[in-house]
Amino acid sequence: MKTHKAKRVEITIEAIMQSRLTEALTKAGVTGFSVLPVRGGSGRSGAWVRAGEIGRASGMVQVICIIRPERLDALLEAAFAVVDRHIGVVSIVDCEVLRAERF
Amino acid sequence: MKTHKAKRVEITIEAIMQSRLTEALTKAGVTGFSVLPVRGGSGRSGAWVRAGEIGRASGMVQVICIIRPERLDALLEAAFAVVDRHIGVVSIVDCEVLRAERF
Amino acid sequence: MKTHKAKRVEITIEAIMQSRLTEALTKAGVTGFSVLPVRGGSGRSGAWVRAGEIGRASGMVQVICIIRPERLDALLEAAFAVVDRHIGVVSIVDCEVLRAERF
Amino acid sequence: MEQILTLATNNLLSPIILSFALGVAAALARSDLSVPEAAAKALSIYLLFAIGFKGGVSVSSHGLDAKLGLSLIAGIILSAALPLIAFALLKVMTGLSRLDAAAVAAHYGSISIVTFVAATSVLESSGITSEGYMVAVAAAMEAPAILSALWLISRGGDGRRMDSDLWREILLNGSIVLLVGSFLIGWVTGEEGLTEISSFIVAPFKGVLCLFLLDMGLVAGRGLRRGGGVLRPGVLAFGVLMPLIGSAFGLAAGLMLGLSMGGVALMMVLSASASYIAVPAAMRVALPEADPSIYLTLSLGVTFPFNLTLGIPLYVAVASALTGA
Amino acid sequence: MEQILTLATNNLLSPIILSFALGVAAALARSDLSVPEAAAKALSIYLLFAIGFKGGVSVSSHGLDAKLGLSLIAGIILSAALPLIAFALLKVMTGLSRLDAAAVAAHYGSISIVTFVAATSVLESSGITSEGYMVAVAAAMEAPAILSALWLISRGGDGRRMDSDLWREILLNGSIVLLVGSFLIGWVTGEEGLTEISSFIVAPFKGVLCLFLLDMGLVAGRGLRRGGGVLRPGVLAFGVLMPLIGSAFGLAAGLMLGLSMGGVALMMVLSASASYIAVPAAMRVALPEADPSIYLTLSLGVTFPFNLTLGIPLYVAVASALTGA
Amino acid sequence: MEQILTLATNNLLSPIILSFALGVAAALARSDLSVPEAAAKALSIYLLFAIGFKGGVSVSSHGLDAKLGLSLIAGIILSAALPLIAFALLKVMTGLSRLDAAAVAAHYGSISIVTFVAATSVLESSGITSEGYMVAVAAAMEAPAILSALWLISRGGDGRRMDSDLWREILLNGSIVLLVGSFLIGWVTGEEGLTEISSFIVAPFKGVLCLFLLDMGLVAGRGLRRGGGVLRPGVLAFGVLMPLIGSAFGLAAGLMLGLSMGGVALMMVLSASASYIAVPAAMRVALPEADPSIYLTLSLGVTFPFNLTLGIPLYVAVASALTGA
Ligand SMILES: Nc1ncnc2c1ncn2[C@@H]1O[C@H](COP(=O)(O)O)[C@@H](O)[C@H]1O
Ligand SMILES: Nc1ncnc2c1ncn2[C@@H]1O[C@H](COP(=O)(O)O)[C@@H](O)[C@H]1O
Ligand SMILES: Nc1ncnc2c1ncn2[C@@H]1O[C@H](COP(=O)(O)O)[C@@H](O)[C@H]1O
Ligand code: NA
Ligand code: NA
Ligand code: NA
Repeated sequence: MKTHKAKRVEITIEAIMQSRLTEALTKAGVTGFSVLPVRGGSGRSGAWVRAGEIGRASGMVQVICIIRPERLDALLEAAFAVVDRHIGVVSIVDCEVLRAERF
Repeated sequence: MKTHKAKRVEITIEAIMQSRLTEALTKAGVTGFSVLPVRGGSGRSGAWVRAGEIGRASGMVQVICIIRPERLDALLEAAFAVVDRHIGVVSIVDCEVLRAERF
Repeated sequence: MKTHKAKRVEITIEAIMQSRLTEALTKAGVTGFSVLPVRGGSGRSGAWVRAGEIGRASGMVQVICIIRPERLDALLEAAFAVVDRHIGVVSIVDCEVLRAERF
Repeated sequence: MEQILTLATNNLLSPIILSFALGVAAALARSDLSVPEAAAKALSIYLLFAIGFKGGVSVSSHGLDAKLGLSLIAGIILSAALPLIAFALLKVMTGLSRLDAAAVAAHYGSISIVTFVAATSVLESSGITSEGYMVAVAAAMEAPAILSALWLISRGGDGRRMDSDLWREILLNGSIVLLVGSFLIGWVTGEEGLTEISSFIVAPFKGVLCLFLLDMGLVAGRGLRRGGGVLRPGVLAFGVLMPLIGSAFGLAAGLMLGLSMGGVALMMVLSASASYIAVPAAMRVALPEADPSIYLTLSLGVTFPFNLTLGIPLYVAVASALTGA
Repeated sequence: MEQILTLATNNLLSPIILSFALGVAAALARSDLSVPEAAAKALSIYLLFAIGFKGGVSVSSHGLDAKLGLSLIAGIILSAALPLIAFALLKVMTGLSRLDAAAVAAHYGSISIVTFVAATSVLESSGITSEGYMVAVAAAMEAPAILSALWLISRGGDGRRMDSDLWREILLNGSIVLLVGSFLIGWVTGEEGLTEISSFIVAPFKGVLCLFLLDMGLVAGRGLRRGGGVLRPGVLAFGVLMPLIGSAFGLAAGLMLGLSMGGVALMMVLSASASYIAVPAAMRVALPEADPSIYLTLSLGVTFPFNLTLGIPLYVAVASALTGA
Repeated sequence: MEQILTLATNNLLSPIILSFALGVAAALARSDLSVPEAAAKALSIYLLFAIGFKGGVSVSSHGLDAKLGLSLIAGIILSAALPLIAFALLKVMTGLSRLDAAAVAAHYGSISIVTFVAATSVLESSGITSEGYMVAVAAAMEAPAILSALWLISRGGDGRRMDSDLWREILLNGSIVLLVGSFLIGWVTGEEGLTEISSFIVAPFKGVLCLFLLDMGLVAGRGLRRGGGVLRPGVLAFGVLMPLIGSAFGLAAGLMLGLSMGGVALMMVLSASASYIAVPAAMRVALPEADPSIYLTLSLGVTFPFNLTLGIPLYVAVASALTGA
């Protein structure tokens, strides 16, 4: 089938920062994203699991955006402004998408 | 280690369509997939979160299939037939896998 | 923005093996990973869903590691030693990351 | 009239309604208060199990009323017929497309089980009894409206297949199965079964309902905040008018069947209420092009609160006036 | 015989069993009814906490019976020995591989705590008391069977290391820790502690058990639908025969220990029941090549329903006949 | 003194504390026992709803005390002032950086609602009543401490903007909204409302608290296992000393306000307790460079258990001695 080049950006960020990130993305013209739960993890700031937690201070989520390649830079700049002082990981992968008109 | 070329297809689709999609994939010869929960997201049809919802009309899931490159087209056609009239996103990434005999 | 080459490794493994895997990864020098829940799936060993389950014998999780390319082999060997006799899937994707000093 | 006002005030100041209001207010104020999805589902399972079980026990105690069969048929007819009226009304009152109008119409033929639960709890507080099999009628009214809506669309030349999967999904919908299943369990085990588990399904029932309505308020408030804009005045007016029309049909059916005062009130409530579980899910599958933010916001954000706050006391008052009880 | 039939009928028509049946039926009919994983786990935590606590309180009230120690030892021996019998039987009755047979055998030495819970609730309904420390015996019987199974495999030349992680995982398994922990808490706080929380752990207990069994029914039904095919007649027969054999050993142990009638019945139930939490998890780690669909379907889809419906009344009747109570 | 010891022993051997201890022990032993996140959140929603509601009902029964306003103001002042003392103390006792010290200080000005809930349950067991509006005071004390901490940092030249989003997040924090909302609902519906739902929010309350504390124990134990190492002796000592200092200020405030003995005790408890929900979340946003393992481990792993086990009985005893009740 006909596919189109795009970028898949995956931002693992503290749950508490999620709304700030998605607002920044929206402002930067990102038209779609999905938020995945993360159960636990480990990094330079230690290990964590969400099980049994009621507070919102611990734990990360994954925000996944698929965008046209030409919009990548705007997205990264917006994301970086939010994650800058925070923990978390931003990764970018080349991908192909169906229905390019949606991005 | 020895790795083998494959494709990673990620289909973000309405939760209510999940079984229809996986059945179509199975019919198209896809031998394995995993379904990831999605907590929320945003797109052309608006923003949503799953928290507190009991109905099955809102919310998406991610179906991830790793397949041999030569099977990609069959998979995409099967997936497209299901998602066609529906919202959601299909993306494809080149990947490498261990234990190629499994795909 | 300035990005750096890295590898995104996604290991879908039985939930019960998660701690063994992450310990092995840590021993192999992997400094960070995230664990995503999986709701259900299907493979050569049959189909499964987590809904309603209280036992720990069924179900998979996804462990995602983003690492520098030069560490890939050590990671794969460590992962393979754990998943070898077990079900599950290991896939590797080329990616770019921000803030390379974190990996 | 005075009775209606008293009932309405009592109702408005009950913990149940106030919990719903708290949820709506918190969502509109963008508080991060939220009930986890798993907890909300667990609460709904509890409520369905309890209400079904108690209905079954009541049938087992009062013997099988000959009217059960007729009431089921009446419910099915109401569910199938109300969407036609709703559709006609929508065409007149609003500028909705055929597709959106049909989707909305389906919701108003079908029922909202929480509205039903809230109504039984109001009846109980007022010491009014009702036919236990009304839960079965509720279950029977879930699906027919969907067929009517699809028929409305196919008449417009836009062929939609009801594939057999969709059929099974609608009829074996989790909430129907649980409601009917626990109704049967209650029926079989009777008062004795109820005694065994009443400190679980009777005593804490209202409190659980409060938390559940808190959650419904949060979801409804969130929907209004996001989707409120899509509702033009005509659509909004429909969301308040249609339950009144529905309740009138329910009233007629209840009186014709000779139901008790509580039974008539519940028949009105069922007819007046709009689905927000079974029908939206079916619409997402069968009419994916219809806009969910219209039907979900209307059903959950307008009609549900209307019925909960003003509708139920009104229907109870009317039923009480007309059954002369 | 008549007593067995009455007990069995009463049992079959209790809300608990009917809830399980509803779950199985819904799953087989492919309804989308499901209990969220988090809710199912929460229910199981509640049940373990409540049953452990009540056992501890009962020990604190009746003083420390000298038989506690002996009962624990008997439980451990039963758990370790039954897999050997099960394994031999499987070799005779079925064509399962050594690995699959050993994995299945481990399940039958270990225990199912829900079966135990259901049995205590049947005993309570019949006004039969039992030794409070039977919960401790249940906990003690969880793990030894796993060792026996691994020993069976290693005898076959196929060396399996029980790494220390696995040891810790099995012995500090969440359900063992919660059961033993709440048993100790109940013991320490006694009747006074029970009074404080009895409206939480006693009153709603049976109702919670209904919802939990609804969920177990859904999971079991789903397992049967998917994995039912792998169960050849021989394996199926084993799933019904082995609990009877196990219960006979439990009976002998209970009588030798001089337990009360309720205690004997519970010892039979423990011996007859098959694990579906601790052992499957251990097997996935230690014997990943064994086929889970065999042991899970057999334990949860065949033996659990058998014990729940027919087994428990039978064991109670036999215990009552032979203890002459 | 003897009274303190008796209270402390009773307290230590209550099911509530023992459940917490079980959780800590299980986590330290690396058991896989865990309460699902959704279940833990559901328990906390229940507790907040119940405690708020009961507080409101109590206000509605005893009339609006003129001291409510003064108590709220006292609470706000305490919450804002205690971080300054905590910060000074941390600078003296520990080698924490300004940032970490300010972050820790914020926690000790704010409050822990579970500590409050546990204290009310100890008071109830001892038949001591207290002002219903103390729940409102608790809510009022959540946020001011955060401002003080940010002010401490900005004084150090390190400018931090409190963006308006953060403001809204803190003030409309889910737990504040639920607590205040259910307080108002209880106030409006009064005893009548309580009667309707007391078998849900009163009867099972302590039992639910047990399960919640089991979960808190698991989380605290896990925190100690992972983060215990970061706590130097000075920091540890602070975690025990600061609650005592806080309670002294709470005592002074309570006596000056002329609160009842129960009210004074609760004011002490609030001042002594350290936040582990609202403040940590705010710190992650506003001071991301501060180390969460310090403030979380200290608040949840040290001060919370200290207050729960020894603090509460001590504060109650002191309040009782000084109010002469
Ligand atoms: N290399 C990585 N791969 C995947 N996830 C990571 C990685 N590094 C960090 N994370 C996630 O981000 C969180 C914070 O990481 P850190 O900032 O390194 O403490 C971790 O707990 C993980 O959930
Ligand atoms: N570009 C995107 N990247 C990631 N997820 C997306 C994207 N667009 C849409 N989605 C997901 O798909 C859902 C439906 O999208 P849409 O059809 O655009 O309304 C959204 O709510 C997201 O969860
Ligand atoms: N090709 C695949 N793509 C994605 N996930 C897979 C794939 N194969 C297997 N899985 C996941 O791994 C589990 C075990 O697979 P298997 O070992 O093939 O039974 C499945 O139930 C899926 O959750
Ligand atoms: Na209706
Ligand atoms: Na057994
Ligand atoms: Na404080």
